[in-house]
Amino acid sequence: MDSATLYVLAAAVLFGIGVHGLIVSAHLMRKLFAINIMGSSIFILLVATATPISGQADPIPQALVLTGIVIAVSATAFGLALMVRMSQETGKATLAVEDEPENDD
Amino acid sequence: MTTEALALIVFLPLLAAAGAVVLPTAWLGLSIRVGLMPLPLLLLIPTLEVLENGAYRIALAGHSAPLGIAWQLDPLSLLMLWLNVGMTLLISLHANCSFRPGQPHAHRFWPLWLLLFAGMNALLLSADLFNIYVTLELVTLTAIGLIALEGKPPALRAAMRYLLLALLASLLYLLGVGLIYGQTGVLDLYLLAERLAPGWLSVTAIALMIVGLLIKAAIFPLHAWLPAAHGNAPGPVSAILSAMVVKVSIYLIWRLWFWGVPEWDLDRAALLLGVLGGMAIVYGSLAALVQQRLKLIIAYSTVAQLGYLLLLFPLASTLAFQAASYHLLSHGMAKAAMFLAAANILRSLGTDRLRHLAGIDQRLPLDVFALALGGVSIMGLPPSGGFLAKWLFLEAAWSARAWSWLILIALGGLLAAAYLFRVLAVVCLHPRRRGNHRHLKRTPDTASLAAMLLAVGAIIAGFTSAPILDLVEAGLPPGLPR
Amino acid sequence: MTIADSIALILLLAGCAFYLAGTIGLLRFPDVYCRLHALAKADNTGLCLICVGLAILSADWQVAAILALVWLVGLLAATVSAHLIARHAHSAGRVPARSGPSRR
Amino acid sequence: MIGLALDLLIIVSLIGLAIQSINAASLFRGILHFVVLGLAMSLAWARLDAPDLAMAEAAIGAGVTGALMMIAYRRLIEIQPDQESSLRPPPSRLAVPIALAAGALVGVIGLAAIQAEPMPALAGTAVLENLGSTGLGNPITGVLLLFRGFDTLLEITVLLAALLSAQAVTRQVDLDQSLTTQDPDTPLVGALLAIVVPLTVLVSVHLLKAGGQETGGAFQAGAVLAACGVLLVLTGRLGASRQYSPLVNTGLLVGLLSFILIGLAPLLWGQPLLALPGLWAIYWIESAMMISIALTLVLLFAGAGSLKRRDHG
Repeated sequence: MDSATLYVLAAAVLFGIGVHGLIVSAHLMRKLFAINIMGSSIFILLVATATPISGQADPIPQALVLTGIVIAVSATAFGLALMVRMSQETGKATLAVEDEPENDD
Repeated sequence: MTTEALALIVFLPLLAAAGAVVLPTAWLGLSIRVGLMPLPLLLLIPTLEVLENGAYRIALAGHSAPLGIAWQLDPLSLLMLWLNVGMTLLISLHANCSFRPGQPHAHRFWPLWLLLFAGMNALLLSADLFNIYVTLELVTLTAIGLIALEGKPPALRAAMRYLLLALLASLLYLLGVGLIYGQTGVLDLYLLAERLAPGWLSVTAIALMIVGLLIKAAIFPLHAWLPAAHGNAPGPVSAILSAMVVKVSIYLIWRLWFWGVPEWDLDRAALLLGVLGGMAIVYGSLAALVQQRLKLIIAYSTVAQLGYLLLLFPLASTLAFQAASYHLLSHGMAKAAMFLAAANILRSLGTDRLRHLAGIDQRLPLDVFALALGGVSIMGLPPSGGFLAKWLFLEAAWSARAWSWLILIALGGLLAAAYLFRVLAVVCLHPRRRGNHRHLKRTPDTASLAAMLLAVGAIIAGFTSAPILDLVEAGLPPGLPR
Repeated sequence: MTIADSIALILLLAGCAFYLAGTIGLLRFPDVYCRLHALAKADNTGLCLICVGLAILSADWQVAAILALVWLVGLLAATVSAHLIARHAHSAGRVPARSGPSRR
Repeated sequence: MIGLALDLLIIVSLIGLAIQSINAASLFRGILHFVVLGLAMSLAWARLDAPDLAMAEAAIGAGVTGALMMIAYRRLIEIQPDQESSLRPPPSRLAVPIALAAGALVGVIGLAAIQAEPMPALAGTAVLENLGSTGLGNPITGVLLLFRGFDTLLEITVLLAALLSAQAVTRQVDLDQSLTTQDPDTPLVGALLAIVVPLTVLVSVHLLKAGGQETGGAFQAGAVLAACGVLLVLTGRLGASRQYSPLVNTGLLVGLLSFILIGLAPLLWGQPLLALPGLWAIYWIESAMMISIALTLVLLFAGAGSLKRRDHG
């Protein structure tokens, strides 16, 4: 088994952990962890499955992942700000279903 | 000339957004004007080019496709660009009332608004799958920021839910892009057709991208985030979200489907998407029928109307393509008009609960009229753009002998009529109509005017269809049956 | 394996042992002061040993200089942060544990 | 063999840290595990022959994200000290099967992608072939600035959009609250800053310059510089401010503006859009982006629209 395969399997496990965390976590910060973990797993997958070009790593997937990392951080930063504001307004940092009558004004 | 014009169409709003951030507040109005006003004029140049010579392609930085990123403007993207520019301008007219420079949220609103606008233009021009991912993120983040802008708890919750789902969707899309790069070695959408063979891996890649886009487009059963987000956002934001932002995701699915992999045999997948569309129509309409708030009714109506855009996949003909494009256009205008009118009503009344709306037609006649005109187009009553779109859909279903779709389209129109007449009945025919609403706040005239202009546009679209339908026909994907 | 290599190896292993000790201390010690003590001292010694080991392995003055810089910066950061944490704990009224089970 | 063992070690810690960051007993521990997860990710990138990603992950993924999460956590516990008690997540019987299915899907896709007939990576090959003529040594910098520069331009726009959106939802009243503790300053902090600040600036400039030829670039450099800014905020040298500051706002946008203007300029003399005129343009844009990225990240951390200097002893 080579290391690319190992990392692909790791990506699979991480993705599963992320999905699980996204479903079961109530706290929004943990949901953000989960999304970030899923993102990382996909980044690993993209780099690990890239075909080397005559012995050199393919720069395209790495450049894409670099862009992806920055975008993930941007979205996370905004998500955190949103979470803090929600917590200020409602006292809770969750998306609990019960306190959300949809017809609320 | 065309290259310069397209460059400005993307970069002028970006520069204006930068100006709105960096310049003192006194200059905000100028930034907004610079970023928005010249756009229709600029768009004329590429329009002439496309009408004359067909699709126009630019290799950015001079590096052609496998190496660099390309912009491609064809009749369909041209139509979408016009729609985006036109509606953003009209809605900005309305936004200039609620977010006039100097008012509390104005300096937060306009930079995001301009960035959203620039992001949409870049998205519509881009021919590169990864570049599209970046533009999608730009559009999503600005859209969510705009939803949460006023900081009301329901809007914050809706924004958060939207953000989480949108991030999930982006990841699925990105995974698909990565797999496609592994399969083909290219990222250009228009190079896929010849390079992507239909193995299970490439099918999975396309499927992942489509699922991601379906989440962003809020297609049933992935719609859960939309009503709360669109129903609680500030008025102009709801309008642009429903009119354009969700639709570009479906536009991208069309691109992938008919331009990216036109050779694939996708009948069953097309049927599945069509069924999803049908379920969206029925579910969205029924849900709209039981809502108690005007903006939520309109938001659920968006869920329903988005379903029509998926009927293109099973019908897959020239007529269906014209129908879907025309539906996109007329629904955009009608829905924007309705959201703006609802925003005006909400603003002057303080609530948009249905039971408080009785008799509002006497106090806010212009807004109620815009609401009604938009409703006429959504229901598909003649003469309106919506009528024409539904008629074309029916014709497409008829000539394909697709009776079940035919029935569905007719049923959708009836349901739309049901939920919209419910609103109009409360507003105009309610017995408690006199003596209410002493304390109305005045709506600014331009705010009503913007709603009215969009509503009239949706009606006029019923008369001036020929050039637009010709444009769509000129931009049909290769190999589509009549 | 040359003598230099074996010395480097021994240094690296010793560095790892110090890190292990520091980490065990972090996990097992009863209060914040003891934990800081374990981290700040053991880990910095470990870092020093590993830097020296790597410098010997690289046999290059430039690399050795950079490694020395790494150690110095690490030392500085650890000193100040340990000081600040201890100070904060002290002003927050944390009393050093005399004995008994760990408190949180 | 040792390599494989190292990979296994990294992977096991990745998985363990991921589980812990989501399931740790307290949210604070979750954050710590998440930060360490970022560091483990950066080791993984190094093993996957992606040094640029390793550095970006360590600086941006672990460093900046960690700082942002810590500060968000602090703001949360100021509102509600007990962040976990009210949260008994409803037990979901579907969670485990869904997670297993999703993980399995990703695994199967990944394995299939590895085993698939290697296709010629046209774009990547083209990058490596064209790199020689540009004067750059690092293909990733080539992709990010020259060949796919528009992606990068939009990427810093996304970062800006995130900042603007975050500012839009940040409540304005509590800006003046200090992020620093009320403790009087200790002499050690000043001494640390006197050494660390110049050193960090030096490192980020080095990273920026190195990016042309080897590992490094504007994003890594910007993140390192941002760390310096975060330190200044935490030690009370820089404070959040509501006052409009032309200097801060210009710094915030200098990267995007430089990129757009230098990208539009070639149109004037008939060159393609975004065709950067020479290496100086790359270094200029990267330097400007570094400043903008650093400022954006510091402002995100401070949760403020602007910054001001503060006297501190």
